[in-house]
Amino acid sequence: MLGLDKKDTTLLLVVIALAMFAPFLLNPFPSGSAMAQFNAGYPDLMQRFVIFGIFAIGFNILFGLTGYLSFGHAAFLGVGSYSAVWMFKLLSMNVVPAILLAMVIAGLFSVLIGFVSLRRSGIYFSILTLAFAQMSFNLAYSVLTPITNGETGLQLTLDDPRVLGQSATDQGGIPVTNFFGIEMRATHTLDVGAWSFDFNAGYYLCAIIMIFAFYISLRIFRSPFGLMLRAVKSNQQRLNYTGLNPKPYTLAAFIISGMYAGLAGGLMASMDPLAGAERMQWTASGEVVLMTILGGAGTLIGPVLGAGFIKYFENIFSKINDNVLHQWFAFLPDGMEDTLVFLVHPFVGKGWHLTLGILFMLVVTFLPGGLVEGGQRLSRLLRRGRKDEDAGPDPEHHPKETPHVAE
Amino acid sequence: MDAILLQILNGLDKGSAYALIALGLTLIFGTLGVVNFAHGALFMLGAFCSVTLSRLLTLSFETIDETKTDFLGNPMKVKTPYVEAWFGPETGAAIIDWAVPLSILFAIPIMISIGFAMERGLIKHFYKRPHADQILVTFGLAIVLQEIIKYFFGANPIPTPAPDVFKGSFDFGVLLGFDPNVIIYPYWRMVYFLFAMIIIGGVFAFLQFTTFGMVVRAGMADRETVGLLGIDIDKRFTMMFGLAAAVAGLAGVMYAPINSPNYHMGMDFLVLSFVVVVVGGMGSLPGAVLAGFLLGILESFASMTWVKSILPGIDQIIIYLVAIIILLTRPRGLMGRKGVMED
Amino acid sequence: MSKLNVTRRGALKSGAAAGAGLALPTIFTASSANAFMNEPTGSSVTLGFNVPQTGPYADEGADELRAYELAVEHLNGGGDGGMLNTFSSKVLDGTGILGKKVEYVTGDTQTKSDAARASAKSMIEKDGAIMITGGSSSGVAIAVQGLCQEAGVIFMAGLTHSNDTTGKDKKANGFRHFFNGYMSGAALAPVLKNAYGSDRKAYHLTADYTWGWTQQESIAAATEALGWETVNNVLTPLAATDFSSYIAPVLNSGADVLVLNHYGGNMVNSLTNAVQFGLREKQVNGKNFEIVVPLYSRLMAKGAGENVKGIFGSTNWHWSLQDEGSQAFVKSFGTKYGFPPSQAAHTCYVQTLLYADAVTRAGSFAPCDVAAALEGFEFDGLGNGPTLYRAEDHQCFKDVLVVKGKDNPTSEFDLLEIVEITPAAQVTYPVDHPMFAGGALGECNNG
Amino acid sequence: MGILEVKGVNKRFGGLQALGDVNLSVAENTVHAIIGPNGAGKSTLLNCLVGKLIPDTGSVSFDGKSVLGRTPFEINQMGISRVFQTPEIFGDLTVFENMVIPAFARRDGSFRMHAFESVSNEKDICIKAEQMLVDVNMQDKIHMHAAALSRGDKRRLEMAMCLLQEPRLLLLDEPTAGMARADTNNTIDLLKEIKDSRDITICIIEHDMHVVFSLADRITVLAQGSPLVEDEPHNIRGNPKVREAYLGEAA
Repeated sequence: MLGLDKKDTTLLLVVIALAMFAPFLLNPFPSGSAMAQFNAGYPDLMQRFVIFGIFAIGFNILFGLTGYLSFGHAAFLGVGSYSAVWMFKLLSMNVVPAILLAMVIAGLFSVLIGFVSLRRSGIYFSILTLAFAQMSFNLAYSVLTPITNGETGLQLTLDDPRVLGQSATDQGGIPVTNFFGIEMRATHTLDVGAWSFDFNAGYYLCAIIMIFAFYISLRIFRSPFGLMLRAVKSNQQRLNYTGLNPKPYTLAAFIISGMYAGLAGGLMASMDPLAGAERMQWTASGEVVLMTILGGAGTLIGPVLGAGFIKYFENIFSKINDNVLHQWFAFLPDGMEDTLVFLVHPFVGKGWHLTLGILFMLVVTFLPGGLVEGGQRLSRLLRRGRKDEDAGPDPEHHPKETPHVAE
Repeated sequence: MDAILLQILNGLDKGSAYALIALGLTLIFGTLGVVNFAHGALFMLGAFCSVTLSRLLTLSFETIDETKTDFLGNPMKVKTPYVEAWFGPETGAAIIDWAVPLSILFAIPIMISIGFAMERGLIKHFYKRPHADQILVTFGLAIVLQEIIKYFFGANPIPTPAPDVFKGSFDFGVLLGFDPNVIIYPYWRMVYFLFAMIIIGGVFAFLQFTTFGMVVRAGMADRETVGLLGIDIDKRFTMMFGLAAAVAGLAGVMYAPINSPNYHMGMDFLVLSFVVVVVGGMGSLPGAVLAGFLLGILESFASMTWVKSILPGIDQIIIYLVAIIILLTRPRGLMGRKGVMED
Repeated sequence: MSKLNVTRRGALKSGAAAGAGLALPTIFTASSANAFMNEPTGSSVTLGFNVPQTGPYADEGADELRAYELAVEHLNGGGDGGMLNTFSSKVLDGTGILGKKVEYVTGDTQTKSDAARASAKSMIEKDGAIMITGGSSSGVAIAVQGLCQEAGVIFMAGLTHSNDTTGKDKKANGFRHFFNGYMSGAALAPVLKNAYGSDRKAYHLTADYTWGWTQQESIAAATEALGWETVNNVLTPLAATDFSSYIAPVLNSGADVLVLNHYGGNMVNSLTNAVQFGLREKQVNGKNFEIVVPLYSRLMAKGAGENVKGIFGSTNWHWSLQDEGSQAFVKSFGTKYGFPPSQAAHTCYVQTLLYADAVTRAGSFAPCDVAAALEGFEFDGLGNGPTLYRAEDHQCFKDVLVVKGKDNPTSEFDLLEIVEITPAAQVTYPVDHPMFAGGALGECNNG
Repeated sequence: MGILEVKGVNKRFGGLQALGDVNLSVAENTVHAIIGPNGAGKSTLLNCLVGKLIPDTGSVSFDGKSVLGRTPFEINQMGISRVFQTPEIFGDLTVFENMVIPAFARRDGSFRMHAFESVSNEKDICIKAEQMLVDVNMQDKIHMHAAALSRGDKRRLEMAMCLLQEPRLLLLDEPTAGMARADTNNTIDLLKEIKDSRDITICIIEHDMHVVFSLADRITVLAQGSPLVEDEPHNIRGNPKVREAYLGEAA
C-alpha cells in the first residue's frame, strides 16, 4: 500500500490507529478517580505529543540516518513559531498559511546554517549548530525584541492588522486560530460512564499532519536517498570513492529535518499563538536529542515514543503534589501513608527532573537501542513464549536484519 | 588604554574559569573518548564542597536568649557554632572565615572519589557505546546530581564569602602610573587566577614529567598501541577521570566566593565549556587552555560600552560568533588533532 | 457530566461555520448547560497554582505554593484564619467559596513562557481550574495572562514587576496585586535623594529583556526628576553569570551610584561582584560610592549574603510590617512552616483571598462577574494599607516599601529593614502614563 | 600514450621527500604492478592518483584529462575506482545495500534525491547488485551486516562494489595483505577473470611477489620515493638494482 511493503504498511497502520484513538488510549482512568492524575488525554498535551513527535521524526532523519548530531535544531522550531505568529498577526488566523510560511522560513534558515555547519563533521558540526542556535536565542531574547517580543514571547494583540481577517472579534476578543473555519481549540467531550474523552480539532489536525510526516519519513528511510544518508553515516570515505559527493545528501537531510522542525514550530503556534524565545535555547535543542536517543535513534517510531515519554513526565509528573500523594495513599494506615508520601515526594512535583534523569540513565544503560529496543525485547519474549507452546522448528537461520531499519 | 587593560584582567579571570573546566573536559575527551555532559555538574559539586564545609564549620548548638524575640514573638534561639565554642570565639571565627580555602583540602579527596565512582560505576560501560549514548547517560547523571543538591541545599544561591583578608580590591592603575581607581581588581579574583595557573601548570607538569603522565599521553595519542605494550591503560584512565573531576571540583571550590553557588551553575557553564574545548581543538590540552583565555578576553572586550554601541548585543553572542569563525577557518579548532571525535 | 468543555463556544461556532463538513456523530455530547468556562458544578471549586518548581526561581515558587496552601486552608475554614480576620471585606466565612470547598492543582512554570502556558492549559483543560495564579517573572505572567484571557478564566498574577503586565500587555481577565517598576522608582527616588543628595551620577546595569528595560526606564525617570544624572545604561545578557567586565569600568565612568536593574540570580551575582570590586569603599566626586538594587526580595538578599548590607531597594511587602493584617499572616505562615513568608508568598496569599472575596461578593464564578467585582475594589487589612484595584488597568495601588539591607541581622530571615513606607498616593500614576501606553484591556472573556 | 600518465610528481611532507620526480605510464587494458620496500612511497603515489593528496609539482592525467584539483568523487566519476588496504565498506549496511549504492552511483552519476522511491522497486539496480554478488561468490551472504563479514569477504565485497561501477582503471592497494594462502589464490583467480572478461586497466600495489608475478604485465619498482626501474616481470626478477633495494631494506 502507498509504495510500502507489508511490514511498513502495518507499522503505518499502527501509528494511524494510535494517533486516531489517542483520546481514548491516553485517558484510561475514570476522570474522578485518584489515578486520573495519570490521564494525558487532554487537548494541550495530546497536541504536544504529536507536535514534538513531528519534531523528533524530523530530527531523526538527520541524526538517525546521517549521524550528524545537530545541537541547534530548536532554532528552526523557534523560527517556525515566530513566522507562524507573524502570519497570524499580519494575514489571517487560518493556520494553513502560517504553517506553510513556518516551513518555508525554517527551510531557508536551515539552508543557511546547514551550508555553513556541514563544512565540518563530528563534534565540530555539533558545536557549529549549537553556536548558531544560541546566537539566535540570545538575540531573540534581547536585541531582536521588536520582532520576537523577547522575554514574554510574541503574542497576538487586538491591534494587529490581520488583513484577511479581523483584528478583534465582535465580542472584543482576539480571534482564534482556525483551519478554514474549524477552530483549533474546538473540543467535544464524550462521557462514557465515569470516563471522559476529549476530541479536539487542533489535535486531529496535528495528528493527521504527524501521520503524513511519519509516512514521508518512512518513505525516505526506504528510499535510495535514505540509503545514501545511511551510507554517509557508515563510511563517507567509501561514498566519496564511489563517485558520490556526500555534501548534497547531508544538506538535503539537514534542510528536510529543519523543515520538519519548522512545521512543528508552526503547529505549536497554531495550537497556541505564542512564540517564546526559550523554544530556541540549547536546552530545547538538547531535548529533541534526548527524545531521539531515548526512543531509539535511527528507528522509525522511536523518536515519537521518546517525545511522548519526555513530554509526559514534564506535564504529568510535575503536577503531582503532596496533596495528590495523600489522596493516593489515603487507604493506608496513617504512619504508612506518611512514609510512602515522604518516599515518593522527592520524585514527583518539583522533583520531576530527578525522575527523568534517573530514567535517562536506566534506559540508556539497559536498553542501548532506546525504548524501541525495550519493545523489541518484550515482543521477542512474548513470541518465544508462544513458540515454546507451538514447539515449532526455530526459523532463526535468517541472518539478522540490520538494526538501523528496524522499526 | 586603561579600559583595555582592565578588560584584559577581566578576561584572564573569566578565562581561568573556562580554562580549568575545559581542561578537565579535554582530559576526559582525549583519554577516554567520552563526551561528558556531567562535567559541569562536577564543577558545581566542587562549589558545593565549599558550601558543605562552611555549613559543617558553622554547625551550631542553640541557646535561648530571653531578651530577644523571633519573628513570631517567641524567645529567640541564638546559635553558636561548635568551633567557636571549642576554639574560642576568635579562633573559631577565623576558621569559619577561611572555610573556602580549607575546602580545597576537603574537596580533593571527595572529588577524586566521585570521579572514581563515576568512572567505575557508569562511564566505563560506555566507552564502546556511541557518543549519543554517552551524552544521554551523562546528561541524566548531571540532572540527578543537580537535583540531589537542590533537594538538600535549595535552588537559591548560597553566599560563600572569601576570607576577610581577600575582601576589597587592588589598585593596579597606580602601579602603572594611572590615576587611582582606574584599574582596580578584587584580591580574590587575583587569587583565583593564580590558583588556576598553578592547577594548569600542575596538570601539565604531571603529564609531562611523570611516567604515569607519559603513558597517559601515549594513550591519548594511540590507545591500542599502548594497550598492546601490556600496560594496564584502563586503570590509568580511571585515575585520569579522578584527576579531571578533581580539577573541575577545585575550579568550583575557588569559584564559590566569586558567584554564590547554586544547583544549576554547572549547566550554565556546560555549554560554554564545550564551546571552549572544541574551539581549542579536540584532544589538545594546550588548546583548551588557550581557547579558555581567548574567549574570556574576547567576551570581556565585547562587553565594553563603545563596542556595544557599535554592535548592539555583541556581548550576547561573541563566544558563539568566535567559535563559528574559528571552526570555519581552522577545521580542528586552534590546536586540534586529526581524527578525534570527527565522526 | 463533563467538566472538560474547554471551548464550548468555539465548538459550536465551528460546527456552524464548517457546516456539513464537520457533521458530528451524535455520540459526541455537546456540552451541557455551562454558562462559562469550567463552571464549578459540584461541591468543590478548583484553583490552579502555577509556580516555578524547577529552575533558578524554584525556592520562590516553593514559597508561593506554601502561601497558596495556607490560603486554601483558611478559605476552607482551617487554621487560624490568617488575614480573613483582618480583611476589610467580611464576606468570606471559612466555608470555601460560595459554599464550595476549595481544591487546587499545582504546576511547574519552569520560568519559561512556553512551559508556563502548557502547565496553565493543562490546569484549565484537564483539571477544570476556574482561576490561574502564580508565577515569578513578568514574561511568564504576561504569557499566562494572555492565555487566561483567551481561555476565559481569571488570572491573578503572582510576582511580576514589569510595567507591561498592567501596561501595554494588560488584559481584562488579568489582575495584579504586586507593585511595578514605576512604583519602585517613585518610592525609591525621594529616599535616595534624602540619603545620597540630589547631585548624583548614576550608572545603570540592566538585564537585557523587557522587565529590565521597563524598570531601568522607571528608575532613571524618577531619579532624574529629582536632579540625578544618568551617566550610562549598560545592558547585560540574561545568561551572564560573571558581571566583572560590566562592573570594572563603572568606577572610572564618573558615576557615583550604581543601579542594578537585575533580579534573581542576575541580581545576586551582579551585587556580589560589585561589592567584590570594592566599589562601596571608594570615593568618587568626593562622595561615597553607592549601590542601589531597585527591586529587592528577601530570598535574593539571602543569596547575596553580607553584600546587601546598607543597600537600598524597594519591595512589595515585608514580614516585619507591623500592621494587623501583615502580623496575622506572618503568624499563621510562621506557625505552619517555621519561617516568615516572602513578599511573593504574601502576594500569592492575598491574590487568592481577593479572588475568593470577589467571587463571593459577585455571587458568581463567572469571570466577567468576578472581574467586575474586583474592578475599582477598595480594601484594607491585607498588608500595605488601604488598597485600590484600579478598574482601568487592573493594577493594585497601595503603599510601597523602601528597604535597606540590615547591618546587624538578628536571624537568617532578618536581612532587610524598612526605611520608609511610601504612601499609595505617591506611587499612583495616571492610566495614560506613557510608560504604560499601548495595549488595551479588551473585553472580559467568560470562555 | 597510456591511459594513466604520471609526470614529474613530487610530494613532500615537512622534511620528508615522499615522492621525487615520479614518472609512470600505465597502458590501457594491462595490469601494472607497483612494488617497492616499505616507505617507498607507493601509497602516497596512489593517494595522489585519486585526489586524496595533491602533488607539490608534476601532473597526473587519466585518459588525457588532468585529475589534479579534482575531488575523489569527481575522479571516481572519471572512471577510477580504488580498493583500500584495509577494506572501506559500509559496515552498518547489509552486503546487498553495499552493492546497491555503487549501482545507483553508476546509473545517476551524481546527487539525485530519489527520496520517494523505494530501493526494492529499482529492479534493474537490484538485479545488477545481486548478479555481481553471484560473480564474487557471495550470494549466500547477501543479507549479512557488512561489518560482520570476514576480512577476506570484506575485501571481496569492496572489490565487487568497485567492479559494479565498471571502472576503466581499478587501483588495488595490497589486495591480499593479511590473507591466507588459499584466499590469496582465490583473489588472484578473481582478478585474472576480471582482467580477461572486461575492458579494464588494473594498477596494483603489492608486497606478495607471488601475486605480482601471477598477474602483472608490467612492473614499476619504487624506492625512496622514486621509480627505480620499470619493465616486464621476467626482467624485474633478476634485476640487481631491485634486489639491492629490497636487501637494503632487509639489512
